[in-house]
Amino acid sequence: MALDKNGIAKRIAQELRDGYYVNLGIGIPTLVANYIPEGMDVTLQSENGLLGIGPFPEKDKVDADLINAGKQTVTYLPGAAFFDSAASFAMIRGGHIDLTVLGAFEISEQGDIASWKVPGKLVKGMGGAMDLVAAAKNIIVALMHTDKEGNSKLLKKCTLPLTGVKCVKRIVTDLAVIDITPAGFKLIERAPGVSVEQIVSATEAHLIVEGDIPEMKI
Amino acid sequence: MALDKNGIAKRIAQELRDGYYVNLGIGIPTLVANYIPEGMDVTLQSENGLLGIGPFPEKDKVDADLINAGKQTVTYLPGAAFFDSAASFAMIRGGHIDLTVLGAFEISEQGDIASWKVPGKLVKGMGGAMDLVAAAKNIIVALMHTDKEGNSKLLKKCTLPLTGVKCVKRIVTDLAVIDITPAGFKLIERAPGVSVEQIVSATEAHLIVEGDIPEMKI
Amino acid sequence: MVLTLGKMNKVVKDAMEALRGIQDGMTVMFGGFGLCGIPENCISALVELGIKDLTCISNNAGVDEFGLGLLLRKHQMRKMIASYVGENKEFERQLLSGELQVELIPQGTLAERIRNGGAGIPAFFVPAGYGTEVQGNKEVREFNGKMHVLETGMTADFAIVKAKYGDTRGNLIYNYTANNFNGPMATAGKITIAEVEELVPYGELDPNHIHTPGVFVQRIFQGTNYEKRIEFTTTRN
Amino acid sequence: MVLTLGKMNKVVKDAMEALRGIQDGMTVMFGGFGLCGIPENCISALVELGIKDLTCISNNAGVDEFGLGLLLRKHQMRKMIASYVGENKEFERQLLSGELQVELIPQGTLAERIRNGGAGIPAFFVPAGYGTEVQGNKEVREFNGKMHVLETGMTADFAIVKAKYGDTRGNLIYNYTANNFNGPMATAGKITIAEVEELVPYGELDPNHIHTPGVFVQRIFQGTNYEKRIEFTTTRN
Repeated sequence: MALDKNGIAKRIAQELRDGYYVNLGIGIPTLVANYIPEGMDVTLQSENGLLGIGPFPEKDKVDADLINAGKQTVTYLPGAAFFDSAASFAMIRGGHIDLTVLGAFEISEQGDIASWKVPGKLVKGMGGAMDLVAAAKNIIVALMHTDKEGNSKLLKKCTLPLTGVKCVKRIVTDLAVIDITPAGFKLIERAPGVSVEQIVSATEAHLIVEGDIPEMKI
Repeated sequence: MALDKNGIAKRIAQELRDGYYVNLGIGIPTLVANYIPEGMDVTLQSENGLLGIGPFPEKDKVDADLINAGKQTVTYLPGAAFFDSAASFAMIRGGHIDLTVLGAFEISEQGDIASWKVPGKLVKGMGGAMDLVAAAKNIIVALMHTDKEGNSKLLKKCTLPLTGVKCVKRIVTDLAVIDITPAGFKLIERAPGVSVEQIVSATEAHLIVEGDIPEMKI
Repeated sequence: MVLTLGKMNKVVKDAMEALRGIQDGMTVMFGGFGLCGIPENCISALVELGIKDLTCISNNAGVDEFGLGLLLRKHQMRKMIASYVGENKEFERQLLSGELQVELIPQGTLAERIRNGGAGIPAFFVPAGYGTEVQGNKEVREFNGKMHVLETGMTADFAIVKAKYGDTRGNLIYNYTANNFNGPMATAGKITIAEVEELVPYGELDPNHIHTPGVFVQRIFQGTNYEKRIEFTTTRN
Repeated sequence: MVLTLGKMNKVVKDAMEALRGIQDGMTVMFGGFGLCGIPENCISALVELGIKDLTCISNNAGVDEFGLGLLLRKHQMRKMIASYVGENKEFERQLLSGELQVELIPQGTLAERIRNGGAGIPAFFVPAGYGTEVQGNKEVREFNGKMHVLETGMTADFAIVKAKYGDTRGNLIYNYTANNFNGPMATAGKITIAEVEELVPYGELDPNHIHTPGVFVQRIFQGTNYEKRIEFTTTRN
C-alpha cells in the first residue's frame, strides 16, 4: 500500500545519522522531525537563523520573536544558537549542513529539481530552496510519486522552471525509495505491498531495477 | 620651525569632526588620539576588532584579551563593541569609517602611497594598510617631509612598492599640510615659521602654491 | 538617561523624525522575516507620510493588514525585491494588474548581496540559481568542479531595522530569530534607522554581545506599541 | 557535567586527542591576532607531535619563543600565509635562508577569504591590493568607478581556534579582541578544533550570545595552563 505523508516522513527519518545537522523544508519534510529515532542526536537548522529547533511551544510560551522558516512559532533546545540570515546561509552554502530534506513538483533523472514555480499560477518565490539545493552535501526529496491525475513527477526532464540542477541524491515517494545515479533513477526500496511494476508504471523516466528490491521497513 | 611628531599629530587632530569613526595607524597616527579636541566625540576603531578604544589600562587592569592593532594593551570605552576580523574589515571596506590616518614612506602627486615594503630590507607585511587605503572615504597621511638624507618623500612617482593607488586625500608633514588634487600636490598650510620656499624645495614633485599660504594654528 | 553629548548621540524622537529626508522613488530595506522582527513603527510612519514609488527590499512582503502589506494597501510600492511573497492577497492583485513589479531572489543570495553591499564587496560568486531562471544573463564560472553565478552587492537609500535592545550610540542586540535580515541590512543603508524595544544609555550593553556595532546606525529611537503579530501560531497540542 | 550522549558531544580530552589525524604537509589555520587569542594548547601539542611541512595560515607568525614561533623553531613550517610577520627573528632567518616560504595577504582580504571559504563563496571582488604587488595576475574589474581584484575563498585541513567559553556541542563565545581571526577560521576548517578556557554543558550559554554556532566545530576541549602572553604591555603612566 502506498505510504501517506507520515509514512514518507518516517522512511526519510531512517536516513538520519547521529550527529547530523539537518534542514527540513515545509510540508512533508517538517514531519520528519516527529520520527527522529530515539537516542539519536540530530540538530535541526532553520534558515531564518536558528540551529537547534525545539518542539512547538506551550500555549503560554508563544514568542513572536521565535519562529521557524515556515513562520510557525517554535521553541529552541538547550545548546541552540541564533544568528542572522547572512550567517545562516553562509552555514548552508559552506556545506556545514549534513542533510536537506525538501519537497518538489518534479524531479528529473539527472537530479534536477523543480519546486518553486508553476507558469500561469501565482509565483510566491523560491525562498531559501535554491540556496539549499545548490549547496547541501546531501539532498533528499520527499514527494508523491504522481500528481492527482496520475501523471508521474519523476521525469526524463523537468517541465517546470528549475530550482536546481543535478543536485538531488535520493527521492522518497509514497511508492518507493529511488536514488539518482549517473545512469538515472535507480529503485532502492518498495513501499510495503507495492510492486516493482506499479513503481515502474508510475515513473515516466527509465527506472533501473537490479535484483530483488526489498520492501521498506517502516 | 618644522613640527615634531606630536606637532603633526596635533595638526591632524584638527581634521577630526564630531561623530567621526576613525582608524589610526601605528606611529605618528596613534599620537592623534592624545589631541582629540575637548568635547568632541570621536570613536576610534582598531582593525583587530574593537570600536571604541579607550586609554591604556591601569597597571592592574592589563588584559591579554584586550589589545589594539599595534598589539598594545588597551581599554575600551562605554558604548564599545567587539567583533571578528572579517566583520572589522567589512566595516572598513564598506566605507563605514570616516577617516583613516596612517604613515607612509612615500606619496605621489597622484595620491599613490608606498608604506609597507623596502626592497632589500626584510618585509614584515602590509597588515591592514592595503585594505584601509583602498576603502576609507578619507585618508590622511602623516609623515616627515624628507628622509634623514633630505630626500623628499613627496614624489612625482613612488619608487617603492605601492600600498594603494590614487587614494590619499591629504598629507600632514613636519613642514606643511598638502592636499592631493587632480592637478597634483597643493600647498594648504605651512608649519609655523616655515617658508613656502623651504616646502617647495623639500618637495620633489611640483607643488601648487596659490595665493597666501597661512601658517598652521597649533 | 545619560545621552552622548555630540553627534555620536544618534537618538531621534520617533519614526517620523527618523525618516527625515526620505523621498518618493527611494530604495528602502526593511528587516524582518515574515512578521518577525519588522520595524513596525517606521512602516506606520511611512504610511502616514504617504511616500510613494518605493523600491522595497525585504525577505517577504508582509500580510494584507500588517507589515509591508500596509504600504501595499496604500499603493506606495513600485517594486518589491524579496525571496518569498506569499500570504498577501493585495500583493497578488497589484502584481497581476501590473501596478507592482517584483524581483525574486534566492533567500541566501539576497542575504549575502545585502551583507556584501554593506561590506564593500561589489560582486561575488554563489552556486545558488545556476541553471535556473535566476541565472538569467549573469556571468557564470566553474570553481572546484561546480558552476557558480556572479551576484552583486546591494545597498539602499534607507535601511530600516528593528532590534530588541539598542543604545544611544546605535549598538544593537537582536532577540532570537528576530535577527534575520536586520543584521545584514543594518550595514547596507546609506542611512540606517534602528527602532528598538528598549533604548538604553551607551555603556549598558555588554560590548561582547553587540550584534550590530553602532557605526552602522545613523538614527535610533525607542519604538512604541509593538504589536508583534504572529503569522502562524503553532503550539504543543 | 552533563554531556551530550551521541555524536553531538564533541568533547575530546586534550589537544593531543583533538589533533588526531593531522599529518605532515597539511594546511592549518590558527586563530589569533599577535599573541591574543591563540590556541596555545594545540600549538604545544603540534610541537610535541613533530608534524612537519605545515602550511600555516595565521594573521601573524608569533614571536621567537611563543605562539607560532614555537613551530618555527622546530622547523615544522614549510609555508606561512599571513598579513604581518614582524616580531620574529627566527622567522626572518628561515625566510632569508629559503627554508620557509611566505605569502603576504592584506589583512582584510585574508579575513574575508577565510570567511568566504567557510561560507561557500569561491571568489569575490575587493578593492584592496589593486595596483600593487598583491594584484599580481589576478583578474581585475571596475565596479562603481573603482577597480577591484578577484580574490578566492580559503579553507584548511584543520582550523584551530581558541575561545573563552565553549559548550559540549561546540558553541563558542570569544572575549574582547580575542575574537579576531578565530571567528572566521572556525567556519573554514575541514576539521575545526576549538580549545576553550571554560567548557560548560550545552544549554548554559545564552543562544543569543553565541559567536560561533556549534555546527562549525568538530572537536572541543578545555585547555590548561594558559599563559596568555602579552606582546606589548602598555599602561597609563
